[in-house]
Amino acid sequence: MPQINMVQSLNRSLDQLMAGDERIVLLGEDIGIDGGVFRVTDNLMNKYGEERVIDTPLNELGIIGMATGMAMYGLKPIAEIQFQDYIFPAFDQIVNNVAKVRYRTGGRFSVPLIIRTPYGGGVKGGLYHSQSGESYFAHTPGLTVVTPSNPYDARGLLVSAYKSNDPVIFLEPKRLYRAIKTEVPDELFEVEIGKAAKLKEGDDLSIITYGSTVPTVMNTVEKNGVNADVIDLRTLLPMDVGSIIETAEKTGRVVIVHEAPKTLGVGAEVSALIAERAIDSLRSPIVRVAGYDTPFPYSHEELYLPGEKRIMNAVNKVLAH
Amino acid sequence: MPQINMVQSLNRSLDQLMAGDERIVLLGEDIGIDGGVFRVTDNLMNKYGEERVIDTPLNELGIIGMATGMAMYGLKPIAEIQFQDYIFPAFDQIVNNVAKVRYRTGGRFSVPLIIRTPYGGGVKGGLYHSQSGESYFAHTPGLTVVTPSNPYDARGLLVSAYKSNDPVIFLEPKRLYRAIKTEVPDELFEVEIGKAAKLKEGDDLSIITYGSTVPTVMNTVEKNGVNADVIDLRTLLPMDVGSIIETAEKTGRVVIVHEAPKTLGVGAEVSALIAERAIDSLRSPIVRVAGYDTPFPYSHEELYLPGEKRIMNAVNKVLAH
Amino acid sequence: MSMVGNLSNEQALIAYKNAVRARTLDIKIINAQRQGIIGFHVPAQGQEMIQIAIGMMAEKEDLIFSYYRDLALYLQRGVPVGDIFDQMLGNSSDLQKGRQMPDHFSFSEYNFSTVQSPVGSHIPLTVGAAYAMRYNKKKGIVIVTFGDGATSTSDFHAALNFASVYNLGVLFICENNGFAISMPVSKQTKADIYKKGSAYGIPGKRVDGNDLIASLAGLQEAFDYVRSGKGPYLVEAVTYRIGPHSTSDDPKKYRVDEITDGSDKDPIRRLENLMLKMGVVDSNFIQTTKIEAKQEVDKALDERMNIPPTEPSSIFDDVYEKPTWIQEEERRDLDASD
Amino acid sequence: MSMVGNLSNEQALIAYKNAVRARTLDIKIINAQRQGIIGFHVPAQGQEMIQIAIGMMAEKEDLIFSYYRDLALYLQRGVPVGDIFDQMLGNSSDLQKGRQMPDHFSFSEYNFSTVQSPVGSHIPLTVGAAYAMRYNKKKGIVIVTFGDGATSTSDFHAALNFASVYNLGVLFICENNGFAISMPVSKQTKADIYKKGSAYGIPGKRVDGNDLIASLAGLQEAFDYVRSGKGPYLVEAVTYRIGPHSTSDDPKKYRVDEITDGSDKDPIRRLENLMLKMGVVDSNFIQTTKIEAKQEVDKALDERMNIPPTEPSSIFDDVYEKPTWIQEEERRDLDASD
Ligand SMILES: Cc1ncc(C[n+]2csc(CCOP(=O)(O)OP(=O)(O)O)c2C)c(N)n1
Ligand SMILES: Cc1ncc(C[n+]2csc(CCOP(=O)(O)OP(=O)(O)O)c2C)c(N)n1
Ligand SMILES: [Mg+2]
Ligand SMILES: [Mg+2]
Repeated sequence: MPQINMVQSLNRSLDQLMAGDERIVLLGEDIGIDGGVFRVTDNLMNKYGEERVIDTPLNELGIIGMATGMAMYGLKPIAEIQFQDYIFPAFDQIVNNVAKVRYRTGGRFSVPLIIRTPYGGGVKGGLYHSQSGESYFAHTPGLTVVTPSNPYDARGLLVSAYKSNDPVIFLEPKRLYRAIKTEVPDELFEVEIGKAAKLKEGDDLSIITYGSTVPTVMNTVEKNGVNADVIDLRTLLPMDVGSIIETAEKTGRVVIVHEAPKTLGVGAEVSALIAERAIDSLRSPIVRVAGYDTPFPYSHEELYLPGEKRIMNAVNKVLAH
Repeated sequence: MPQINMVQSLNRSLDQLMAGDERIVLLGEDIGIDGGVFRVTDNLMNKYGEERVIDTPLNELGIIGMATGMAMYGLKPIAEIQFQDYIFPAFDQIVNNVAKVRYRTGGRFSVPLIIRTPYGGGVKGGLYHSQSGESYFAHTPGLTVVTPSNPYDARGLLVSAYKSNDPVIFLEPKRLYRAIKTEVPDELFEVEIGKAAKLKEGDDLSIITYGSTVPTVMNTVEKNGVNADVIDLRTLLPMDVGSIIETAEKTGRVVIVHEAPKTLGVGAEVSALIAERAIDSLRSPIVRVAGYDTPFPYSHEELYLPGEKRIMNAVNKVLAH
Repeated sequence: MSMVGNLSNEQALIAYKNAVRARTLDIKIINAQRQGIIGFHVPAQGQEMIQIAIGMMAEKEDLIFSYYRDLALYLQRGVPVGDIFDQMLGNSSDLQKGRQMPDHFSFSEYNFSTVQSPVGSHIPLTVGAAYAMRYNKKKGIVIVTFGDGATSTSDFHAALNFASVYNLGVLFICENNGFAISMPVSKQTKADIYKKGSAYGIPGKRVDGNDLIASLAGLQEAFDYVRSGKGPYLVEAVTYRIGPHSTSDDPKKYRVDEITDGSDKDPIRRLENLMLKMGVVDSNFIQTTKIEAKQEVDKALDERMNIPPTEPSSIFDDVYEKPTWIQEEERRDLDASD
Repeated sequence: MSMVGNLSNEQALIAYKNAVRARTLDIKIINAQRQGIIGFHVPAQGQEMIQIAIGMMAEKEDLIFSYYRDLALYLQRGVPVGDIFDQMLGNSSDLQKGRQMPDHFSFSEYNFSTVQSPVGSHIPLTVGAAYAMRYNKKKGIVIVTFGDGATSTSDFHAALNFASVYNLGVLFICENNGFAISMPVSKQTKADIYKKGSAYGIPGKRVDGNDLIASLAGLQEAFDYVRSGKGPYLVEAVTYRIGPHSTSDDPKKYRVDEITDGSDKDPIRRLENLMLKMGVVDSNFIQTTKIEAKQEVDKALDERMNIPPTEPSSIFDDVYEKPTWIQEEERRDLDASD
């Protein structure tokens, strides 16, 4: 099997899904002739034509509104928002229509829509090309929120999102787009939504993370010989509460790592789930290592992002407790 | 002192603040001649004229964008969003401009803006007149988020929000608008932002809540003779971590009550703060009693809202542990 | 035989009957609201004629995205009064399972879409629906109604631009009833609404929405244009909201009523007078129509009021196709609190 | 003496010099970006003339909301090249403390507002700024620039409507450079941009933004209109983006360049040729101007490159006027991780 990166994995998966299902249409800014600013949709307009790969005017509300109408009336749209930072003009459509159409119609309508969008820092993008807004979506019932941390999961989660009849927010950690190559089978396969992955077994503590910070965590534990359970959540709504509680009960010590601001970041929910269900197993504080509670700065982004030092400080803190 | 309700308290406070500061302008839909659909701005257009009380076209992005420009250039705008459910069209302005202008300009500009908006259920308003979206704002650094639970705090917090040079999201629990009357001094006074209130001293457990569920909690503990510390957070960003930890350490048992959906509701952050800082004091799980993770239903809203039964189940659970 | 132009006497009679039924229903709902039987209502009084006209012009296969104030349109398109009451009561026969406030329907059997409260946010959906219809080579166009206030929303702007860029078959119809709650249209915009399409290369037309004949004539051109594949079209139907914005509103605070129920300017009265003058109906017929309408709505509400409410635990359904563990757990929590 | 119309020779010389400085600076930045000295750039090449014209027409007290591609406008309004470099390097002399990507300035000393990345989202702010100026009886108007793509945003729509409803002194100027990244304007909208104001009752005008004389003439009418208190006005300046959207973009994928740096259609070259023809300058002057510009920007970058970066812990400042306990605690966490 050849090794491919996440962009190639997504591109190939979109290509195969489109080949197999005429209902799939892509829409977004610069996704056509330009192939997307990160090249995830490269060459797909050439292959499937302008009717199925739709370059849109510059209005995210329009993109999501149009995609919602398509999804309600028989198509399977996959919308791209060029950067997650630019999804907010469509926030009303997402929160008030996409997430609520099935509910408000008593199931008469559904919105089987995938919204793909790159998120996170590490590309020197400053305030508006670096945000990690997953909490905004994971707090919204009706949405499903997933984020792959590697090319394999990118493919598997995209296929699962495609099979879902509910709207899926598909968050792509942009700094991992080309950072890692792995073997990815060329047949379509699924990575189940709602299931975390255990990336490493360990006894001393549990590190729970997802998306862009997964490689940082893995490198840190390997380099420092940390004997940790490492969990990659993969789905942020609904979270795999079983895996979270299992590892917390096993090790009794939990560190949560993510890039979004700490306050009400996804780590808050992970922590609260544990504090609600596994309190008697806890032998130390639950520590969150997260993006700082500031807008994402242009200078010093390497300090903003949770790195080895900060993760090890947390590991040592919970181990020493 | 006469007893007044929250609408009267807000109306009177706005009136007095406007009388004392010409920089204050109000803007929003139907706030002028109509006095606001909840009458919070009643009679103010009559008194201060159309230049200071501005009826706007139907576009929340426009309201917040305009208010932001006003705030950056010397005015003190107080914008009303008719229902918090309708704030999302302005979400990009709030997250990407209002919250970030000070930061991105290195402090060269600021946005001293108050955004008032009624939130929460209990008025048979269904999906789109009942939402409690505080988490969306409390996860956004740069914003300050407050919510009063009574006419006194409504006045004090409004005055503090007025004195702040940062943007404040001022969430008004609509079902408490006219439900409670209390004595409120007619001089302007402040309720400090970032400070919780302890509404009741107790030893067996702590109940932490805010806004619309405060009276429910108080009634429940009184009726059932629960020996609880009761904390009204009042500010949701930045939260009063000192008060939270103090009560958690004192009682060792915590129940959090709010109306927003549980997953990533403000309760998640409260729980995570405790699990991070007071783990050794905890003698039972931290239990959240919250709105369910569904859109807000029209039928059975009384079941959706956290009520006495559910609060007592949680109380009994943590006490029995 | 025809009353005026292409309008046959038979069509005119049906239109008139439906307008009367809609008005009667509206009044019935308001009374039921006052009695606490129904929670809320957004009256459609005054706007019946343009709504009836749309219903007459639309084909079965045309997809309609209506808004919350389109009662006459539903009736003209065949929706039974009972189904409307079920929704307004939120009972267990409500097709939407009691999830939404009154007036927020989703009568998909009659090729209506779904009504939401955030003003204007259905408009961009029409672009996608029209795209899907063309993509799947389905017959029909998409029709969307909305108020004058909605033309200020971002959704309106995005939708008109996208519909134009992709040359889609969407007929945008603004029911300009003069007010967005308390805001007169003169404070909503300084432009004529029907000209707003010019920002997108979309033609527009203003019609007298209080006159059935004028509405039909004006709509004809718009429907022809859109049906022929030329792209989207914007109609401004000038009408008037008789009465309050909703049962929570008191219009006395902000306006003097210009048209009142049953007055000479009332659009239903105008049609009535025309039909009388042309001898298409007599006062006996009018009398009977009104009585029958009253009987119909009285009977329907009586029937529907007795239908039990939805199951409490059903509030956890339809968040997703299948509830996640979160909804399942919360359902158990609810059961434990019963 | 005057070159054409009201344009004096002296003004023309300054305009030409600033255009050359802007072009030279732009090229310098791109080279610095290739060498890893500067992180990113959005070139303004090709758009200098309309920007210079705006700078010439604007009074000091006029407030300008520029966008990320307005390099020549800053220079014409007096911003020193060094300050621009400080921002682009994000060093400790950067007035914004290194918080934003290159090209996102806030030169308030020169009465500029603040630049953000989300396209169009500065436009509604102009409404509030203009309102505040009128409210406080300040002199001056508000000028806002943005691209053709920005006219599709919801922000554009809201801003034009609000500005019109309150009859505010906002001059909206679209720098239509033909593309929004890869999207040609023909796919962005089917209407002429300068006509988009008609949806709001706002007059509009198209000017040749690649020609200084035409730009000045066209802008005159617009400025006069707005200054006289008649309300907002929309200008579409037709220009052309020479080169890529940004240093991350490869335009070969989606277009054939129609105007290139230094070619006969290059707007700076056009001015140069005109001035030569009219004898206002000779080739010697042109030579010297270019050399001086090169020297200026080379020297400025050399100087500014040596300025140390901002303090790491400063990333916690300016979230609020005073950091909350959260930022203070996180600042200690950062120190502990150093
Ligand atoms: C986005 C949004 N903002 C505010 C409201 C509150 N609201 C409900 S109806 C309405 C006025 C709508 O006026 P118009 O579009 O003219 O329709 P009409 O009610 O007159 O038929 C307003 C402001 C809302 N529902 N949605
Ligand atoms: C809301 C938003 N969506 C998408 C983007 C990504 N983006 C940056 S610039 C740009 C094109 C802007 O085109 P135009 O307005 O014509 O200005 P130009 O860059 O051509 O000067 C896009 C899509 C963004 N910055 N903001
Ligand atoms: Mg109206
Ligand atoms: Mg452009």
